Amino acid sequence: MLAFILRRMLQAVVVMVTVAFIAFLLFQYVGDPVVFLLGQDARPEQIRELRSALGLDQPFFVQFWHFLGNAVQGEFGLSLRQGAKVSRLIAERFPATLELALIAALLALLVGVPMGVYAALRRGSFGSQLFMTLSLLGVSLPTFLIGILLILVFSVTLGWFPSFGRGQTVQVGWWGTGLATRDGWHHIVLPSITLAIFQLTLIMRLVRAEMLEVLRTDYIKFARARGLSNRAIHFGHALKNTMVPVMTITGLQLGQLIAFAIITETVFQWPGMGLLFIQAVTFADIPVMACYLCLIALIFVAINLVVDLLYFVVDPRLRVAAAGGH
Amino acid sequence: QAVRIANQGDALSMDPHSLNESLQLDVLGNIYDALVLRDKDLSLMPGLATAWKQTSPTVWRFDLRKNVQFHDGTPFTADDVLFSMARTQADGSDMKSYTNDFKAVRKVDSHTVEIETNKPFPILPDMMSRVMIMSKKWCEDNQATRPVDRRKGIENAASFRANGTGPYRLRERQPGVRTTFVRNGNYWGKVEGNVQEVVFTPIGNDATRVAALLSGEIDVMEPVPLQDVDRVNASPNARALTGPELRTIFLGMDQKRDELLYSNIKGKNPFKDKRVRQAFYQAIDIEGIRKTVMRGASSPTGEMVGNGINGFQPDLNKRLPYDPEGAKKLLTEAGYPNGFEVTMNCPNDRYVNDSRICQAVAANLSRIGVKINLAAETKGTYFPKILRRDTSFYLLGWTPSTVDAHDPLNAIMSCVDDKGAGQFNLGAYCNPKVDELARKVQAETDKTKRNAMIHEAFKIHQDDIGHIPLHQQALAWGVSKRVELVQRPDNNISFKWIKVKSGA
Amino acid sequence: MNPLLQVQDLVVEFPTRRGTLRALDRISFDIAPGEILGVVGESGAGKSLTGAAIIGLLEPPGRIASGQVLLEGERIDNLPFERMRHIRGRRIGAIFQDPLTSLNPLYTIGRQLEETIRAHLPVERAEARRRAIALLEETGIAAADERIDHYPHQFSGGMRQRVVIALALAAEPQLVVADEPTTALDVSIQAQIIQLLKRICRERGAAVMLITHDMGVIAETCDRVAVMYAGRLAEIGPVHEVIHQPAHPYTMGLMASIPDMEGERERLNQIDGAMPRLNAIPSGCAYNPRCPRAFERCTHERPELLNAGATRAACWLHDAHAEVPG
Amino acid sequence: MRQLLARWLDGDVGYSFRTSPVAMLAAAIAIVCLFCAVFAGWVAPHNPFDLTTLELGDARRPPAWLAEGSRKYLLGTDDQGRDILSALMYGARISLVVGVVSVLLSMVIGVSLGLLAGFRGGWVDAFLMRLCDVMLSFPAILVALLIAGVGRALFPNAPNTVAFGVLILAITLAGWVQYARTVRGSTLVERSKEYVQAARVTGVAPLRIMLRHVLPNVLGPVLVLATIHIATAIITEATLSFLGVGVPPTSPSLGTLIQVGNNYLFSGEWWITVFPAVMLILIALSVNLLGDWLRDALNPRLR
Amino acid sequence: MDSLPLPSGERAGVRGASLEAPLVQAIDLARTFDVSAPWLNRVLERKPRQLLHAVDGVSFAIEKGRTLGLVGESGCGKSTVARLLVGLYAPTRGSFRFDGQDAHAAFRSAEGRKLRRRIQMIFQDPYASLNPRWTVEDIVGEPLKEHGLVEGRAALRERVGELLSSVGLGLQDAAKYPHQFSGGQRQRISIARAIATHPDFLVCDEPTSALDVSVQAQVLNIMKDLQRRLGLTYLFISHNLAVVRHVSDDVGVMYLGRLVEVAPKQQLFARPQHPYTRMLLDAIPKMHDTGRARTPVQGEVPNPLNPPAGCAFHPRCPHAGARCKAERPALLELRGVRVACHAVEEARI
Ligand SMILES: Nc1ncnc2c1ncn2[C@@H]1O[C@H](COP(=O)(O)OP(=O)(O)OP(=O)(O)O)[C@@H](O)[C@H]1O
Ligand SMILES: Nc1ncnc2c1ncn2[C@@H]1O[C@H](COP(=O)(O)OP(=O)(O)OP(=O)(O)O)[C@@H](O)[C@H]1O
Ligand SMILES: [Mg+2]
Ligand SMILES: [Mg+2]
Repeated sequence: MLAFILRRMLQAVVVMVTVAFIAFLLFQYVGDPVVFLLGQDARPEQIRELRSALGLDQPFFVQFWHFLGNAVQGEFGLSLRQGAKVSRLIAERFPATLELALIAALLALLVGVPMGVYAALRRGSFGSQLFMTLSLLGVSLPTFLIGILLILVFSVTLGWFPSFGRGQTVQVGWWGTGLATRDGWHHIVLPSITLAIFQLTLIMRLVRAEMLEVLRTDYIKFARARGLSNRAIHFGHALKNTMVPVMTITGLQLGQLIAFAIITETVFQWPGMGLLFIQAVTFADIPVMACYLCLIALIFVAINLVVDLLYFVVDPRLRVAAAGGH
Repeated sequence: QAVRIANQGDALSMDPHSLNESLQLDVLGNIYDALVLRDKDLSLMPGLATAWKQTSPTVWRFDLRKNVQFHDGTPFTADDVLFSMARTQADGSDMKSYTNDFKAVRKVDSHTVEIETNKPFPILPDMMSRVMIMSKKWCEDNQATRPVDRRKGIENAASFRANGTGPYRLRERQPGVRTTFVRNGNYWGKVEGNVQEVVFTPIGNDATRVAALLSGEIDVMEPVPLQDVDRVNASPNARALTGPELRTIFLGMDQKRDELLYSNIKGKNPFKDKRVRQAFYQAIDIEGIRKTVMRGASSPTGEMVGNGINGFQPDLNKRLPYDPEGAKKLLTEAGYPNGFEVTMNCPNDRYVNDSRICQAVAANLSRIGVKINLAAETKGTYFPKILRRDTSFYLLGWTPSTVDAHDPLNAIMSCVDDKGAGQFNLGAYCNPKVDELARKVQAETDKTKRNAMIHEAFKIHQDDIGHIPLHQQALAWGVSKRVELVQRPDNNISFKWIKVKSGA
Repeated sequence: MNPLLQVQDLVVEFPTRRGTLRALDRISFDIAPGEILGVVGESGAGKSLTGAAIIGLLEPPGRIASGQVLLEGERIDNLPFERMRHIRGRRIGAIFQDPLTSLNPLYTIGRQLEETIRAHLPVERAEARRRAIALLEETGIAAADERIDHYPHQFSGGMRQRVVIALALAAEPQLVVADEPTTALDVSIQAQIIQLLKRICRERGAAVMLITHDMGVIAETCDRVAVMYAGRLAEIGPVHEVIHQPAHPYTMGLMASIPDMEGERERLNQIDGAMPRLNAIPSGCAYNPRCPRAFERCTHERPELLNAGATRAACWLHDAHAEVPG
Repeated sequence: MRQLLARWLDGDVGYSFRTSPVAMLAAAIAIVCLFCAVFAGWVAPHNPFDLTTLELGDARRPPAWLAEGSRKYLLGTDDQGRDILSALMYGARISLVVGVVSVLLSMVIGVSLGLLAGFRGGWVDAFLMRLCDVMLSFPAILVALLIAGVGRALFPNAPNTVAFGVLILAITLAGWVQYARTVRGSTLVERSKEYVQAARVTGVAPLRIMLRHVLPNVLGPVLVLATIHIATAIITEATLSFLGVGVPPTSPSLGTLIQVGNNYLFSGEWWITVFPAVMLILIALSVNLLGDWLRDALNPRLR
Repeated sequence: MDSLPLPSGERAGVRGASLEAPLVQAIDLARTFDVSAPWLNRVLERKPRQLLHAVDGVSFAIEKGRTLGLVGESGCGKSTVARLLVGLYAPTRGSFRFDGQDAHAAFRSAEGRKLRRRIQMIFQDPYASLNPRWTVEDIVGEPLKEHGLVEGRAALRERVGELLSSVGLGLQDAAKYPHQFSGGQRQRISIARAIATHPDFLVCDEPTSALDVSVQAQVLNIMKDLQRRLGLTYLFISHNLAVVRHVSDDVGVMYLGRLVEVAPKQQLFARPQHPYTRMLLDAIPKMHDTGRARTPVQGEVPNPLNPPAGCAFHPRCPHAGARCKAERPALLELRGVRVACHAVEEARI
């Protein structure tokens, strides 16, 4: 177990360094921050000066090395545009994104799994056909359009939900949570639905497919032969086995959720990391982009680790394998 | 009375010297005062200075206002002015250009300062309206004597907190999320409005911003996308406030290179030929653009500065007629009977409907046989590229930050040198006569003489068709019906002029 | 004695796109309490289907088209799910072929046992567990009180098959349908399983329907044997007679093709040709194209089960009322 | 050809196609969309990409059946005076090209790497799988965003063709991982099957075994993935347009049309966005339904 | 290691004097699998490397035209031997000489293709050993094409037709896919594929265990016919002793990676020497006395990762003595057969 975690950590480090490297490589091309930093009347020598002061004139590998060295200490420098510590900016925004992603993930799971189960158990029924078809809308409409439509209907026309922002937040330590107040919950409804719809569809279809597979297995047939009730078979046996593969995908999707939050955050002016990132892209704010990407990679790696550990909880076969057996 | 304001962007820092950007300076203008302020009609009015005059061609003297306190209670004195002027020259300051030409700033007494410049500097008071005065003591106490220097990676208290003399104090600051202001009870001046608290929120997405206004979540927002003006006006609780803006949108053409980049014409540069430039000019259906692309919210212009700028010449504000036939003929005369192909660079998120204007222009030009490859991109990549002058044909918008004609004369119409002249003259239009006049304008202190010189320079540029001016875009603010405010053509929202109707 | 199970004219059909396939065609037999009935026949003859039809677990689109299944005289083939559920496991236990896949890998065998016991008998958890341990011991699993908390993958194939048997016997059914319970196993494990089944039968008086390919096992275990061919019953009778004096030509061929341990033959006897596919069953006796002794009547008239010495065979050779050609 | 079709319709897959009205409907929609897209040049009443034909005066006309609509523009016009109907057809072409090409590319890359990883095992496998991890930790939209940005910076002035290339590359890079993982998994299973060993015993070269034996047997899940991926690729393209890095505005894809139209939702000019959205939904829906059907049809256990 | 290379004169299963070397000769063949936990686990959990000796020094020889049967419990290494012989695994120790040359060296060299042509294998599973997406013609034709044995499509078809008819199928089956055949037919297709290249040596790994008796009889008959006609040499693996008895000339009994007894089949079945062989024979269900209980092999199967010291069978052996626990018996020529047992050697049984 320890070895397993250690190995994952090692892999994580490799993955993150690579991510940082690629990210850094890409940044060379996304725009020139100096142009944004200096005002309209900057003279060429000013530009040169700033460039060298920021270390942008050094060879790529030297820059990368510096970046790595600092990143290891959690130091990503100052945002070129906002002049504030990147780590602080991200820390301020991180709770917003994470809360949004978590609520969306919960929504996707809590709605997607039962719907998938229903569609599998009632395969071919009208209700399940309807679910399956309607759910396709979720994957065929761009997120931004869904967001705007939700705003149009629920904020502008009906006035039920606010159209932007996080509402009131409460500070719990460094974590600013919107989930402690009614207002915060009120604000998270539309964005989380927008963000969840795509994943919900995916999870629902996945659960259905897996469930159908599992329902055909011998142990389900045997469970029937033992005279277990349908409830015990479907929810005790089938569902648990379904969740094993579903977990992997859900884990990966959670990572995607955080990334997809960029669009939801843009539409709903949700003050999360995605919004920060997309602004940073517009202004070639390299430190912010780098920190964001590294964080995303970290989250991804962490989620993967958690999923793997969950596997251990769910699937006893793996416990032995990891304990060194075969 | 509280009012909630949304803008598409946010002030990036609370430090008035860290970024020379109009939104930033406008927002901070509510907290900080400059020596000179601008009134509702953009005319200068006393700020922290009660009076100013030129004591010699290179010296200006400012009498400072007495009994003014910073928000933290420290009194305002000449030392603060000296300190602030010096701070604008420190590393990390983005305001250097305003004070670059200063030779010395001298304290005459505790409430009088003198500024000596290298050359005669007639528009110094205009410049001073952008330079905000900070408290020397507060900055020293907070280790903020310089603006934040990003290179060192050290943050600076002044980026997050503020201590000015202005009509509002900063209460809470969450970058990119919300900034809250409260009324400064000790303000030295008169506050016409009745707003006690202002919540300023950036909302980047147009549709969301409109939705927030329509659903009553915000009271004032800027800008209203042109296509939504009608919708806002139709709503029961909001209206759109429109007016001309000082920004002039124009097209530039590369007139320097011997061979045009990104074109199918090899070995020569068609834009060097005035007839080609004129053909382009006359091929553009500016009325069509005004009606459809701008939904009527633009004023076509023939001049590189808008009405409201010092030096605007009403008689020159006439466009060449829209005349595709004539344009075609000009093109044929110039030797391009079948037109030619060229890439046009265009931002897609900087000006009002920018990429759509470009598309319309491209469509117009295709009528005279010119095939435009449109490269529309986000400002993040657009500006670095065109500032490298890596372009043949581009669209740009310009607001003279000093509200004076000298600014575009120098930045856009002068030949390019390495001292900042012609810095945004990206097509390198060059006419020594204009340069000559621009230099004279800068030093001339006599209003009428100066105006005549500006007229002459503009005329030359116009006759050369150095650039193709398109229009002045319109401001469009969305305002709740319970709010009344003053719309200044420079897009400044001053909290002190906002009135909220009671009972609403 | 009254038969425990009666299968009467059972017909199972699969509607497919090329017409309806008759997989079981008027099968009739019965099993007495305490009796072990062996079922043999070529692969695809319908052995497993018969078992599945008895416990009501035909996989759709398969369905019982006509005929009936009676348990102690009570009809069970048309019971609603809930009532059938109480028969499965409680009165009819089932053992499927593959011990590796019949157990849900995610639950301990103890849980699966307890669940089955409690689904049928009104006992407390502790009592169920006690019984589960006893059952495991009965099936010959050493240290049962410890191993009960192990997961299926921690058992060897033979032990797993024993667990499956324990599960099938958990609620003390009167009838056990065992579908190839030893195919995947080694001879020595096979011997253990067969002994176990026999003991259960002897001690509890349960009846067993044992489906297998292995004639050795049949010979060793069963009281009576049913031989199936192409969805029909070819012959049924006491084990010794079926093996040594088969009456149906197919049975004869089958028995002859077994390589035996005593004699020395250069070539095995084989039945030429292959069993017909279900969609092309010849008219008359299904075996007639391969039958060395087929005559004219066999090609157009289907034989019913006829008394043939000690056994009953579906072959016109044994039609007492008709003359049989030389 | 007709024979082939007849044979196919008679086969198992064909039969399940003939008996599934959903699949047939989906196929019909897909064919219509495909037809419009491929033959846009002939079918479309206008050429929306030809700037000379645009009339600014005709901008933002509602569909023909509404009060201010014009017969000339059946589904109305957008803010540039482009005929929506024609733009739909041309846009579908772009979207389909972007979708299909990027899916094909991801498929080729993913399948080859997955095969290689699964078949070779060892460090090749370990390396490729780590690579997948890296790619996965750049969520698709970020990869696309960065690549699109980089592409633009590298080739700033060859907008149309290169912008497409960049877009396709971006979606491809984000997409291949799924294929690689799926194929690797199935390859591991197939590799140990006896028919592969039989080929090895026969002396067939590993590359041939990989391509001729293993590949056809791992393609099933890939096809299903691909049908769904086409829809997601089209939407990714739309999303990138929303973020400002999509295809050039003068030759709008469905995504660009939706994104542009998005701005006109509040002002009541719904048709600019609704028709492209409906078209996109139709394409995605039909492709997905076909994918679903194919998955079931290819599964022998469901027959 | 203690297993002996074959003494040159006396070879197991060699009856009568034959001067030339046998066609197939396995000399101390061994194959070890590294099944250790990954390096990091081993370091952290202080676990040693774990090696699984799947085949641990096996020597036998098969004369041309004869059949050696190989029996033994599940997991004793029969399939591994088969895979070693066809070159799917490389041996960790020992060598396999085929027709006088070192086969594994040849597999690696340019000669490999020729050798591959001569050594073929029939796999256990008639479902898995045929590519489901290929027609029978492609499947059977592949080795022909691969070794360039026929020129042109027509010749190929003709040859495939011949091959199919030699296993009792017809050319009309050539265009079908494997799933359209019954298990026995599929197994025949794989036989046709295996004999396509005119091999000299066929390794059959449980070729009939998935089939029922009547189909099994068909397949076994075809194999025998082929052997008679083409002079094929077989290694025949099965755990069905009756089948082995039917097809083999000699029989080897394996236990935990080693041969414990090799004998001509009459002798082995009539007078089994090794205690394991005896128990195995006792465990066979006998068809002819119905209702008789048989005696299963006692005790649990040992863990191959951690085999008992000395004779691997001693924990289950009724005759085990002190020497059996300490010393590994070598495969010796005793009482006219080759057997590895101290008790037999000491004539205790
Ligand atoms: N879902 C199905 N659709 C069509 N035919 C089916 C289906 N399931 C089974 N069959 C057919 O029913 C027949 C009987 O199958 P069954 O599984 O009972 O055979 P079996 O005697 O148990 O064979 P084996 O010894 O191989 O297990 C077979 O011919 C098979 O092809
Ligand atoms: N590739 C491998 N990696 C690790 N261990 C292996 C491998 N192949 C076989 N083994 C192990 O080697 C031993 C012998 O396996 P082998 O397949 O040769 O047995 P077998 O006698 O053929 O058994 P069966 O009768 O079940 O087919 C087993 O313990 C098996 O787990
Ligand atoms: Mg069966
Ligand atoms: Mg084996």
